[in-house]
Amino acid sequence: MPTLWEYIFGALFFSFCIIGMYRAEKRGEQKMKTIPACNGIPEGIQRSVEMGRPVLFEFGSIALNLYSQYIGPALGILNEVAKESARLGAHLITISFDPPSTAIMEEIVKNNYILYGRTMEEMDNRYVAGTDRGFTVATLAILEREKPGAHFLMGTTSYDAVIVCQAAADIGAFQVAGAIQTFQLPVMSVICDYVLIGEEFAVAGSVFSNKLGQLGTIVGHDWAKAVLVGLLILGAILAQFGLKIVMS
Amino acid sequence: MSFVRSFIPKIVLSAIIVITILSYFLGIVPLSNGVSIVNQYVIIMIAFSLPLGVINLVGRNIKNIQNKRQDWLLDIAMLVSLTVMTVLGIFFGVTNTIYLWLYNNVNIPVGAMVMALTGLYIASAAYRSFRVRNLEGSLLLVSAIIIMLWNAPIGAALFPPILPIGNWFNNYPLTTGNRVIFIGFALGVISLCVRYIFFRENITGEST
Amino acid sequence: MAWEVNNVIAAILVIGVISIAFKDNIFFKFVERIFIGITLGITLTAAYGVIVNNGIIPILQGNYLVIVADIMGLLLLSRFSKSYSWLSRYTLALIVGMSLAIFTRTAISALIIGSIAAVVNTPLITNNLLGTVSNLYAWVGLVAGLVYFVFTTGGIPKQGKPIFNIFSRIGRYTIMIYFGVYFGSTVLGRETVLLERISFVLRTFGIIP
Amino acid sequence: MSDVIKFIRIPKNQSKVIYALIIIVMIFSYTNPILLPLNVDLETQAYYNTIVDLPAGKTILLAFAFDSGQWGALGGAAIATLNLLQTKNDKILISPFSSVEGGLMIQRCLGLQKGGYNALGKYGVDWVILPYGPGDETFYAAMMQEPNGMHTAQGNKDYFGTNMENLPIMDNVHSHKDIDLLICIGGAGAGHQVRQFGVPYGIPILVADIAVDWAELKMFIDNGAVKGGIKDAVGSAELEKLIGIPGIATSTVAGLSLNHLLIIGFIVVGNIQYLYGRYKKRGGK
Repeated sequence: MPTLWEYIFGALFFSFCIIGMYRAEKRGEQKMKTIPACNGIPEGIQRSVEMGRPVLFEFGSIALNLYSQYIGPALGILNEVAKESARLGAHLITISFDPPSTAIMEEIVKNNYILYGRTMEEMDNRYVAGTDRGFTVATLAILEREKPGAHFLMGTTSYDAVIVCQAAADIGAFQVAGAIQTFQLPVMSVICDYVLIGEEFAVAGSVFSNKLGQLGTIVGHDWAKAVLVGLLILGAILAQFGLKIVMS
Repeated sequence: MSFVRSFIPKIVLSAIIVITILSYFLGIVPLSNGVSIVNQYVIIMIAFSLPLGVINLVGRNIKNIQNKRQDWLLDIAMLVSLTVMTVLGIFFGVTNTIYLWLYNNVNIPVGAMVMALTGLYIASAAYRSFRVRNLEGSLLLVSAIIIMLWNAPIGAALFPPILPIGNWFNNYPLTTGNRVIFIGFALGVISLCVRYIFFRENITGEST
Repeated sequence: MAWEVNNVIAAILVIGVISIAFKDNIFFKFVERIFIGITLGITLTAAYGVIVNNGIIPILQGNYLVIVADIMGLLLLSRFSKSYSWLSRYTLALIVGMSLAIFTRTAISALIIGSIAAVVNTPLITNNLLGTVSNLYAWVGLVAGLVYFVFTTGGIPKQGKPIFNIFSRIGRYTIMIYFGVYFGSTVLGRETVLLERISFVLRTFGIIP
Repeated sequence: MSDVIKFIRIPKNQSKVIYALIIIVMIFSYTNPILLPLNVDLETQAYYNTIVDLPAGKTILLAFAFDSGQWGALGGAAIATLNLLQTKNDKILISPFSSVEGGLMIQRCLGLQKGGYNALGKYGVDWVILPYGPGDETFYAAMMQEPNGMHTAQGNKDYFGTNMENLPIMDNVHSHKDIDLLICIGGAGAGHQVRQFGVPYGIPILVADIAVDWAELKMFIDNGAVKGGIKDAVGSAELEKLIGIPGIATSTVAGLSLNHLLIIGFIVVGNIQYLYGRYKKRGGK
């Protein structure tokens, strides 16, 4: 059974996102802090096109049906990568190891290729292995043989991040990585050119879409954090006098 | 027609998220049971959808073989090992001796070595990336070295104060960073759910 | 133990995998193809088991709801047809929606309340210096980290105010220290796995007992 | 200064050199294990003291509950424990707990202990190997039961199928009353040992386990349910140090230490190169 605080935070934070959404649409504008890593994606694709090398996009060795909380935010980012690749005429390779990921990647790339008049034969969505370790080996093989100019690793929480990011750095690929969970963020931040850290990864898709409705929900993030910071300040003051906020 | 093609799937997505979340918060037991049953069915869906992946992979290999692309002989080796393993597994069962031999003497040792590659690549990452370029880079570097000395069995013997220092770094900076990322993580999935529920974002990312 | 046939074969394949770190070579390509083929065979065998035991037998025993799951799975195969590939959107919506929502509903308790409850009741000033420094780090680090991830300048924490910028910068530093500590702590686990694999190869060729 | 920098300048293909150095150092640490200084934890010391302080003539149940995948972490602890038990004249009952591979690990460790396979004394009189019984906790409970669980639960036979009547060591071993110490190598934390041996019968327990399960084991040690503990390869190396016989854990841990020092060395060299490059770019400022 959910606790009292779960109901309070749940109701507050969901409604903050909803209010922020309608507010932004009514006002017709929504200011956003620039996220440096978001500029990395067009830059990487541009570089690849100039060098005549492919662009590689992957979620990492995690499956869609088990980890949509990690892959969900990456769908908006893949949409941007597909749009830029279609627009600039890059050879975009997407790789996956579970059929739902293959299907959803193909759908997103197809929608954007149609938009920019690219043919279906130019699409290169690959199912490369059956297990996470097979996927890691297959990714290594692609990096070594097809030498992509840009490598985008979005969402993974698994050990393969160390291997594929460092192997891509060894072949000189431009890398933008991102994850919403902690596990591989340190390694990504040390190796890659740009990293979308936690919440940045969560909102990047909306920033790319530039739609007011999506940007408005990000205001909900900030109001929620304001509430939490207020709670922390209140808690610190009370704690100094030995009083406690009961929160199990 | 686009109503059925793209609008109804959005309704399905929105409804599933609302039902699953509300069943937890409102404690509607039959709804929760329904959600968990459907969740078990997802495993069945994945199994039925596997041909999508296998045909994608095998098709690519066959094209390589027909066009005699580089290493096409090895693509034949992959198709042979795939066929052998699948036929043995399905028609002779997972207790078949050859299946078990391949499982124990190829799948497990090679799989363990794939994970062990992290031991090599993390060292190169440490060398190439830790630079005292600026204050942030220096903080990253110093804290990493403290924890590595604290973890290395010889660390405490070489430099005894590393134990209390390492413990402090493992207790405060590590948990503080976790909390910051966790809160951002939770807010991220909440706003993503809101965008899906109110049709502001679509999983197939149409650029309309 | 040394020079056992099975282990020698496994050790040779292990050396094939290590070789990719140096240069792509025919030996690695062979190991890669065989390994991917075998792992996919294992996945197909497991999937066959699920299809028969969970997807077909229950139907024969009267659980007709399972037919819906079978059909939803087959809908993903619509990707092969140009005109009917939109059918797969229903299955994708179900998979993404279900997995995301099941996680999100408990995320508030596990991630938010779990993080805030650990810090909200800690007094910043204590009777000993180390306690005070530690509590201050935990509190300021968390608040500054949250301030660092503020995105909408039009939101409540007005960007540009000195206090806001100071906390945002402190937040950036605490995240960098966090990444350093986390990176340092993963090195031990990664190297232990590699050590075990190398000791396996050495033991197989009788170089060590 | 610049020739020194040039000397340590790593050629263009830097990663390949680093990978080679990592592998060479690891092989070196195994082929000639070197005794690096090592800090002995309290839990390892308690594990060692509990065995040393046990009076002669007692009966010890030594359980093997790990498989070949955990050999790197626990093989050293198993062999070091056998070497320590050689110095005692207690009765040793070796049992493959909760792992089909336990029997294989027992054979391997007996062969690698100091003095070889029969170093523990006369088989059937000083020590015996009991058969593997499936069922985890239900099997342990059956073994401990009065009046004769130690015989009936094992089918009255030892690991090799010999009848227990022909094994003098089993004459006065019948149930929990006759077990004076349980040592468990491996075993996923210590939960089932505490539940089946500690709480019901008060048998003192020692556990060696992998790093992943250390948090749970440490909790049992702190609340006294377990007397002492070995933490993965590092704890095994500490036990080898206490016994004075360096083994595979010492070389694994030496490999870990050298490896960590090597990576720290890489970081230092990388920064010297970087700062020297920046120094040259700014014309010696």
